[in-house]
Amino acid sequence: MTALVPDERAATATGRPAAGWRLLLDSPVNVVSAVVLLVVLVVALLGPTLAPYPVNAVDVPAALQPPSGAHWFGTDDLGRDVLSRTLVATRVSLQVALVAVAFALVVGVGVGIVSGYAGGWLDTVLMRVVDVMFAFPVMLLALAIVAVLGPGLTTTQLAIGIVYTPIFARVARASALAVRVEPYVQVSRTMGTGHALILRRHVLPGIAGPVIVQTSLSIAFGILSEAALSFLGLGVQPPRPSWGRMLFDAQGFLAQAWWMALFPGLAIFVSVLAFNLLGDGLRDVLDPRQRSLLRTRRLLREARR
Amino acid sequence: MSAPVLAVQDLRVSIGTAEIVRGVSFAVEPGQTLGIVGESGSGKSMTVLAATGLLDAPGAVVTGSSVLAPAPGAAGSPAVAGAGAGTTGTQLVGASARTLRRVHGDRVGFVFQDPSTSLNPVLPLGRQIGESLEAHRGMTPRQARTRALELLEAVGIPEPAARLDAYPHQLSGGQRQRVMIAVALACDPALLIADEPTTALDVTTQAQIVALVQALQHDRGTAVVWISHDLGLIGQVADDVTVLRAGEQVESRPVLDLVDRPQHAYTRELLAARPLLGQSHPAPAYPAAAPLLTVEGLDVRFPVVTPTGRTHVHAVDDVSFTVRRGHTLGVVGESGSGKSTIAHVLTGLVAPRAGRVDLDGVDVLGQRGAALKALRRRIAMVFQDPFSSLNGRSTVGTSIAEPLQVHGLARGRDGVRRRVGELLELVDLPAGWADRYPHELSGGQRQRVSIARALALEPELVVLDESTASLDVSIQARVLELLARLQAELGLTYLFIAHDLAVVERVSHDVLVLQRGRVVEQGPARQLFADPREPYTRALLAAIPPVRPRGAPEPA
Amino acid sequence: MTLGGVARFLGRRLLHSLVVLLGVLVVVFALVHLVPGDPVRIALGTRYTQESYEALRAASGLDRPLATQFLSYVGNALTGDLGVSFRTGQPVTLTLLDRLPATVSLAVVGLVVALLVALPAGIWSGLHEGRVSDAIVRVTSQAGVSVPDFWLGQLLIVGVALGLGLLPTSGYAALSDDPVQWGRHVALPGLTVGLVAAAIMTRYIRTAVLDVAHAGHVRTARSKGLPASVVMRRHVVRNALIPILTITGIQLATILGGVVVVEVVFAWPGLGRLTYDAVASRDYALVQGAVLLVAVLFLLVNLVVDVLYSLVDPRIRLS
Amino acid sequence: MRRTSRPRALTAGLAGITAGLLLLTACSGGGEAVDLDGDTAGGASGAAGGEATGPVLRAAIAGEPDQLDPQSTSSYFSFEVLENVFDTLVEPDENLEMQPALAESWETSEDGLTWTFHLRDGVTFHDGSDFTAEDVVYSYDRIVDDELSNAWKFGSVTDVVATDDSTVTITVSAPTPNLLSSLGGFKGLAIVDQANVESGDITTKPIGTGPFSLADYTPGDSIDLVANPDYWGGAPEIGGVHYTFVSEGSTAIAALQNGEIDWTDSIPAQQLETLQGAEGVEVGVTPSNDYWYLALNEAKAPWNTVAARQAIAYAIDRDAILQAVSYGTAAENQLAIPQESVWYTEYDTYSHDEARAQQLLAEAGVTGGVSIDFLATSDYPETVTAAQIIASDLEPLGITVNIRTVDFATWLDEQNSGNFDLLMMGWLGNIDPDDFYYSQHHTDGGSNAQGYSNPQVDEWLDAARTETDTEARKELYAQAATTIADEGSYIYLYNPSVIQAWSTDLGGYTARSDRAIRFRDVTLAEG
Repeated sequence: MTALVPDERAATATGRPAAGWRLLLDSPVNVVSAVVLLVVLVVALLGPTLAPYPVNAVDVPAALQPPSGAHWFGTDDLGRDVLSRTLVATRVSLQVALVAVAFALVVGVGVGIVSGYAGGWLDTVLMRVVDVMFAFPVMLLALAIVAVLGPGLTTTQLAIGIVYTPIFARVARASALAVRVEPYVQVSRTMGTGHALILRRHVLPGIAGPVIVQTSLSIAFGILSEAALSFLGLGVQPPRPSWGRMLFDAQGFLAQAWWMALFPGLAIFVSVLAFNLLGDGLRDVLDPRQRSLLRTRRLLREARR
Repeated sequence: MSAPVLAVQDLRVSIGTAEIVRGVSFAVEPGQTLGIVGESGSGKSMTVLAATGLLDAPGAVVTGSSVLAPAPGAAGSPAVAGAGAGTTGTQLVGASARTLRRVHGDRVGFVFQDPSTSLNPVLPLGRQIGESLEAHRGMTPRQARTRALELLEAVGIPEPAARLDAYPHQLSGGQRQRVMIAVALACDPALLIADEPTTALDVTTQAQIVALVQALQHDRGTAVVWISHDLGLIGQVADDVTVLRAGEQVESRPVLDLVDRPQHAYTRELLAARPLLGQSHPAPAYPAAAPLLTVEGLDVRFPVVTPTGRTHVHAVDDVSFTVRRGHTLGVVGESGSGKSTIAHVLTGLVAPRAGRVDLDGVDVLGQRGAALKALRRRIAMVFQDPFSSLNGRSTVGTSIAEPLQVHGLARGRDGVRRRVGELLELVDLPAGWADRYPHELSGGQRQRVSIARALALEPELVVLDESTASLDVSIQARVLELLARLQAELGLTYLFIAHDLAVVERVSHDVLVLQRGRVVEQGPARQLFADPREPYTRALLAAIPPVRPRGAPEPA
Repeated sequence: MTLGGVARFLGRRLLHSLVVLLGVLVVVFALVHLVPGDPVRIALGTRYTQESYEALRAASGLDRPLATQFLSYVGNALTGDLGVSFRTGQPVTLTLLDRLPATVSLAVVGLVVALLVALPAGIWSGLHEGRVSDAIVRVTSQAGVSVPDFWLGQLLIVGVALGLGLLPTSGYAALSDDPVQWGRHVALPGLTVGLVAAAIMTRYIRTAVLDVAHAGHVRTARSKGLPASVVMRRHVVRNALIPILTITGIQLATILGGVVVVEVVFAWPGLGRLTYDAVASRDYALVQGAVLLVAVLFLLVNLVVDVLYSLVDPRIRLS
Repeated sequence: MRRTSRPRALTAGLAGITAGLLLLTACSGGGEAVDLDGDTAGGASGAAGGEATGPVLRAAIAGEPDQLDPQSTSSYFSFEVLENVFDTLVEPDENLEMQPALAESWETSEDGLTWTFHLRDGVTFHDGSDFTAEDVVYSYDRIVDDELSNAWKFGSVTDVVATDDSTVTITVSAPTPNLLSSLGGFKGLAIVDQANVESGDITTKPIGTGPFSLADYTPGDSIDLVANPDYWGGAPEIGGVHYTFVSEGSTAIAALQNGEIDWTDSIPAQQLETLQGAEGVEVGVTPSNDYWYLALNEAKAPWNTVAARQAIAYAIDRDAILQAVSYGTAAENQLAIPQESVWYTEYDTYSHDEARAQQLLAEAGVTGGVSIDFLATSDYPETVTAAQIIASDLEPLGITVNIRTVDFATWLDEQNSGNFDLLMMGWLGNIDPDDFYYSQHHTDGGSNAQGYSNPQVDEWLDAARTETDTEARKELYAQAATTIADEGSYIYLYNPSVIQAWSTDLGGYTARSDRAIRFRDVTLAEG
């Protein structure tokens, strides 16, 4: 097999190349999304204390008031402060997304690695199961699961978790397959290194990049799915505030109270966008081809300075 | 000395602060071939692409001058200030996209390295050839099609009429490169740029392409700039040679002067490092050594899944050979000959359909469990690509230490560190580099780490699968010396797999020639190289560029 | 044009789809049987006697072993009989087919809107990588992906329908009956579905075009001095069409499944809303039927994409 | 919950709950489903009607009927249509007094055990067949034998006999002053045509004796009625009615304002004031005789004590609930029967008094830290809204309310199995005081899910059932009602209003408190 001439890759003999995270913060977009994410996380943690009004305090005479000095986001049909409820809802929306994605990550990546690394009939069987799961559109499958197990927080987490498992399985399998054929893994096998060590030292770090990117994107879509399920009245149940549920309640008041719909939707949009942008940023840093591109751009910028 | 087709003066290319090309000048006359040779990272491709205005690297700044001679009898092309004496050619450096478009394809043709990606997979070949004719010669599609047919014939494509409507995936690598040449020469350009055109091809196909280009050049008087890393090939095709190193022009001389009286030390080193047939042989090994490895009737078949169904590839077909302890068996063959598959069977990566493999009395294929693990210690393997045979995320020390941990060959953390240090020094690398990461080392240094890792197993047999093929000629020479020293000191037995016969001759005591999975010929290296019995072996040997350029007579 | 190549390719894809369909049937069948509590009792609500309980249980065959139930379910499903809705007493298949035109028309309108936006934007930004216009397209498409479609629907209702009073806030008119009214009613939901889908597709199309633009044969095309438009049209876009085709197929299938929330916001009487109401009223036969129908549509769309794929890509047509 | 066979009355009673409850569909769009076009098997050409002659009234209702068989459907949307297609023996007028309909006159025997109805002659079904006493017997026997949702109304009926073609005698086991309101209260006991039932066409092509006959029914899209020229009460003025299903309030309002429809009741309370000012539109808001209540599960401590229940009654902020749920359109009422009814009794003991509530809780031995499982249902958004208000009202008393929102079928299961602490629901379609109180508060009343038992109240209710003198009967119900409210068996909240709006071109139409939608006497000016 004639060898291709190694392309003009100058072996940089001195110093480690710019570390991943420094490259990440190069682009302003990533910085902004990281800051927004930080804010969202802080609000999720300290939500209740930040809220100017008690979340479930009903004050019907003060219902449906537009945004004002007292109520920055106005009040809803029961007179509750929309700003406070949006802040407190951050926690539940994030919690559902994180738990669901964690479930999908563990199960999905487990399945993906086993079928990608082991291969053979196990791979075909697992992948057929994944294909079946993919045949069901995300929303409908989640709906069906919630219908069977009843609405509520735990079932929503489980439904979203189940629905996102196949995506992780495919990402993990694809990268595991790619890593398995890498010479440095084959050398380990020829040296008699056990599967456990190969998986731990070579396969897992090898698939870390794509899986991290997928995690960030899935959290974004997890938030969207929770909001959608709650919007359909099947996710988080009242009086516990959740963005989706607030939009569901706002549906009847679109004519009179636009603010009931605008602000919770905005909160969903901002947090989902932040996770999406970070996902993209991570992809650029973790994908070798993109990383060298970023490094040359960094060189160019230093040249111009 | 007629007027040059392309005259390049003090060409410089820089990206940001890094200056890739540092002042290169050359010229090429009609009917002449200029060879540009340099190792990886020398900037040879970038130089030519910058000179012809095809460079699209982001942020690249090109300075200097590159003037292309006007077409004979063409209307006065824009007068170029400061061009060569009296010539009114086209200045390509800094030219507008429109000017470059008028010149590309019409006055300058290009052939690139990788035939599998250079042609549009969804466009019939006839259209791809005819395109530049329609753009530059204003031909109608029908006229362009007939011209394309003639071109296909000219480049030696079998039944050209049927091939007009075929697609690239229906041709072999060599045929695709021939179509590339047809594309480049469609408008009968004055200059042909060939950027490593044969590097991706087998030796025999490479020879045919070289012959084709020379014939076409002879008929059409085209000037050719041939870029390659292979000094031997350049010696065969070029009239004049420019040697580049790290973007600098080291030497530019007619080819014979260069080979016989190299001025620059680097050129001398390149020439010396070139493995040439009949020049060097391995140190003699103990002739009566007992056979270490015996392989009988080895047969391997691979299932291949294509979009349209499953087919089988018969990779190894009834191969038998033996390797004596302390000796090196060279395994030679073109791509697809099954030489790597044999290596994978020996190291347990692939399970054969049939055949027996015996390592000093142990049945290699029959072992299970602990015995299998012990066997793995006795056969080590070094892969081809230095960049992917080391895990980028682990330090050099960790990689070398892995076999030590797996087989418990060193006690405790410092025991391992000490052993790793010893192994690094064994392959002429400083022990301190154990904490470095692979991307901090050059290709040659990484290959030495791979060898150190293989030696950590204290193996008896080392399988080297194209281990030096990816290295530059100079570095390859030093690694081969290291292997020879290790064989002498440690009495190692090598199975050396390669496609470069000169390299095989230099290291092998015995040689095995493979073609499409079957053994063509096998025997002591000296006798096989001196008097090859099989026609295929003879063809392989003939395809290697001669030591002396164009068979010129020996200097006085 | 060897038919052999295409036939084998499609044969394999068809077999694959059938295996997946069987899997889908198993999952859908299991759905009902996972219901906590007894589906019969839930079906009857509370006004029943012991005798009518037993009668319905026998009639619906719930007392037979699971395997036979599954086989009869599959048998019936293949003949188009998906059982009877507990709530309305109507055959499920009828109700589903009743609602199919609304969802399909909304999905198609959504896809058309998506293509009209995503194709030019995706291709343009793919061809002008790194430029300002590319950055703008990337950020807006990124934003589009992050917008919850039901929220976008509500904003459109507040802004366009209520604010400008241009279009109806909800409701439906069948295309066959009254095209003008259909057009007015499908505008806002179609836009909602289309814009979100456009954002997703723009990103994929941009990557597809980028990958092709960096391919070797594009450099060859440029080396022939061809006009930029020819290089773009014949060498970049034409190759990018194949991945774009796949993206469009997947997106149509995703829209079909994902319109639930948009249909709820606009009271659009499609499959999504039907499923939502069925879930809200525990009408399991209907939920089962709807999920199965959409999954089958999903597979059909993928199969059609494969057929187009084999026609467009010579590497399959002539392998 | 294992089902054991129970006396017919109780089983019938159970059926009653569903009928009663399901009729109540809050007009703010409960579980509605707008369907779409597509001519399916259901589409039928009108049996008797052809093209409507004269103007067609376009009415938009909030949801699609699940089926058109009056005796087995329990969806209010169905009755909005069937009101104009079928007749009952007798029917209520504007102030819910029973007037002759298919029965021209009737008399009861001395002992009140036999009722003889003299039927109107010359009445024909829409398919031309004659209406006879046999049809009445068939209709009622079908309800009882098939155990349809209104079978419980025949609880005290022992026999229904057609003595001759135009006379029907009904014998009862005990005097039942509310027999007339049971037989004619709503079209659930309509007189149907045997052939139409047995052919199964009744669910999609019903045939009645009413002012309009069914012309066309395209599921998911619309239902068309056409005037019945030979109607016994005189042919209707208008040519026909075109029902469409519009669940989205803002769409219905917009359609009414720009003249696309003539009448609608799909109006969310919060969008009412946008209509009030609009020109060319008339709004009808009349209190209905439905009522909404809270009930505490007396099987669970501390709610088995009166003091604890009264504490809750004082703790809740009725005005807030009323405003949030009905935007001021409902009438507050601490008893069940609305002011407009002749059986109304004045009662306003409770008020929003946190201190009193605290004191009563202490009296009941509740030291705080109590949690309440509030059973709400997503099918009726009022329950979810009120629950959140009550949760915030009870919090200062140290009571945490966990709101459980389930679909209606599960809600019924949970209620009947006593799996709740506090629930909110509404009753509808009650005309006679016995409908309001007996089944809900009598110790062995079929709908006594809260487990209230007071022998004195039982005595009053049993006596009132057979008391023929109206004044005495009124007195008995007043005593029973006030005791029920005092002891907190139900904490009554309000009577919701019927909210409808129609174009000024529509004449002679009034919104009725029993929610019946009658178009037979209306006129429609050519728009």
